[in-house]
Amino acid sequence: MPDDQLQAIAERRAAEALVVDVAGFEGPLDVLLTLARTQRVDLRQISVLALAEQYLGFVAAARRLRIELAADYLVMAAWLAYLKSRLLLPPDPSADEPSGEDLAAHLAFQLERLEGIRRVAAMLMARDQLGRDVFARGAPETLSTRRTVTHEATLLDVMKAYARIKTKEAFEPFHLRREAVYTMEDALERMRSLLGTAQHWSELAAFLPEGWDQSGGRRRAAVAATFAAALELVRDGALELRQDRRFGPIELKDRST
Amino acid sequence: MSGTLGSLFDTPPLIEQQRMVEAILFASAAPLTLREIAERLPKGADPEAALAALATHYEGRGVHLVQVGEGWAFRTAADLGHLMTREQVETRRLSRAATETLAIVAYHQPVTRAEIEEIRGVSVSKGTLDHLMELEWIQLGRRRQSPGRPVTFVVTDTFLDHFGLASARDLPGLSELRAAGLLDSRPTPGTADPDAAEPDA
Amino acid sequence: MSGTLGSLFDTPPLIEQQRMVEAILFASAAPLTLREIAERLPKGADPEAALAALATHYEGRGVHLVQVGEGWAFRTAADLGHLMTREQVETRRLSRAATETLAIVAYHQPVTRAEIEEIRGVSVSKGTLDHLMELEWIQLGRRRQSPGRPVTFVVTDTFLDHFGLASARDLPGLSELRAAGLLDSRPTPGTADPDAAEPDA
Repeated sequence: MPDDQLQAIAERRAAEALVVDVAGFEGPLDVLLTLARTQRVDLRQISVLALAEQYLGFVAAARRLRIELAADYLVMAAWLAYLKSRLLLPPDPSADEPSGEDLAAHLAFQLERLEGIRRVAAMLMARDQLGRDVFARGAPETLSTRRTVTHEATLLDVMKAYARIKTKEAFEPFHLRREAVYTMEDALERMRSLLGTAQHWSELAAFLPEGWDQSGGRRRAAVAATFAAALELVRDGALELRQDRRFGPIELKDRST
Repeated sequence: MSGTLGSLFDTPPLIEQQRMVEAILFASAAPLTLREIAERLPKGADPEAALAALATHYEGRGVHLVQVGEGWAFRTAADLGHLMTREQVETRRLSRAATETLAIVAYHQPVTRAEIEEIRGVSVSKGTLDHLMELEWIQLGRRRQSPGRPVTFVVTDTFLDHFGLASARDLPGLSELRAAGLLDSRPTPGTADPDAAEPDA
Repeated sequence: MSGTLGSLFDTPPLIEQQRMVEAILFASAAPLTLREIAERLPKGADPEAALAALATHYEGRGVHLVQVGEGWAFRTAADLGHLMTREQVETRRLSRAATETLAIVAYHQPVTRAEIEEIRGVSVSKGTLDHLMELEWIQLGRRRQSPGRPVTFVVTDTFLDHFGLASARDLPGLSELRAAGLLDSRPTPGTADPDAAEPDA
């Protein structure tokens, strides 16, 4: 086969490969760079017009093959179509826009820059690498650290500590001293359980809990709570209360009997 | 005995300092900075002179004294790598995206993510940057003093160590890239690039 | 690249074999026997001669080639072992429990452990007392002539010396503490944490 025919076949195959391999590309710039290489010229001398046409052809072919193209491929296609029109139409001097040549030059710069990075990336990867070509000491001797800890305290620390202990009570959080309080809830519970025993009139004082029936604050608290509980039970209809005279003993009786 | 004890005596002669630096560096797998070396030498020692003498002594040997960023380390000679098949660490080949991203960070540093994307023409997946950070080849640099104060990425001393580079200035092909103007930041015509900044700092 | 490639060529000269053994032993994580070294060298190499030459080369250096059991390895010179140790002195604040215990001993000495606990309102661990004894700030005093004959604690001369006191009686009294504003102050936040330690002072 003649050379030109062979080349035509090769080019067609390359174009097909481009479309089929679309997923293998790292974005539209990568496709453009690959296409630009087929022009076999310095990237600075590249025909951006021809490149734009090739890319638009690539996108059209990909869509014909129903290959899902990412949006950025289509954005690039739209931009290149615009660039193509700017390059073909005479510049509009009134428009405050970059010229088609400026845009084309920038695209060429981007392609050249990407190719440059790829070239140096390959050079970098070809270097002797640690752990592959070059090796560090296999048996490093660990640097041992001998740590001496000294403790420090000042006289002020000691004095403050002592002051702290001696004044601890003053700073204790305020607690209600609950031990001298007999609550109505406690009394109510106690009275309910004792209701059955009050078949006859009995003195309220007899129902005070053990340990609360002596004199003083504890007794006062217990009497108040028990009386309040008794009133509660009267309201419920469970109990009757009576007091013969002012300050006389309060008596109670189970109402169910 | 301690390192500080040495200060009670005269500073040892250079040949002795050389022995000390040799032992200190031999014992460590990771590079040690001049400062780290100096801290362990007796007072008055001249680690720089000792390092220079040591580097000469190891020239042409099976083990070399190499500079890695701020640090110094002994490394086997590259031409003998084939003998160390048993020590070779199996490393997963870096993906194309990761290789290019690494190169962009190395040659354009400090560089923002937006700039990496602009150069590659494709968005950078977070996984790629994470992977390079896990390898400790790149790290966060200073924030760019531009709107949004984007973070920048720079290469690390571990990167230099891995690729046998004394400094980022020794990157292969760096001068060619610079001469071709490919490290310049050129905003797209008609746009004001907010991240445009000095390509090299 | 592979080790077998070497066998295709002539056996390298002894100086090259020496380089190879140097690199192999440097990179190896464990000492290598003569046989293991030979396996990695090109065919026809003389590892024994290379080892001997290498041992001579490293004589008097900061690193020596030594025989470890059946194997060979590089080791830093024994006389430089002190360079491999880093001395670090850390000063930490005395814990709150220890400071309070020390204060009680100072103000109430001789004092038993039970008395310390009663004054502090919390139990005193043996560790705290041991620690203060290690610091040589407190020591055992006479046994108390009471049931069980409990030991007492007193402060030491080291304590007085350290705190610049002529005697424990020189410690300011409660009224003086109050005058100094110490009794009015709540515990400062910094001292509230019993184990609060300043890493470096």
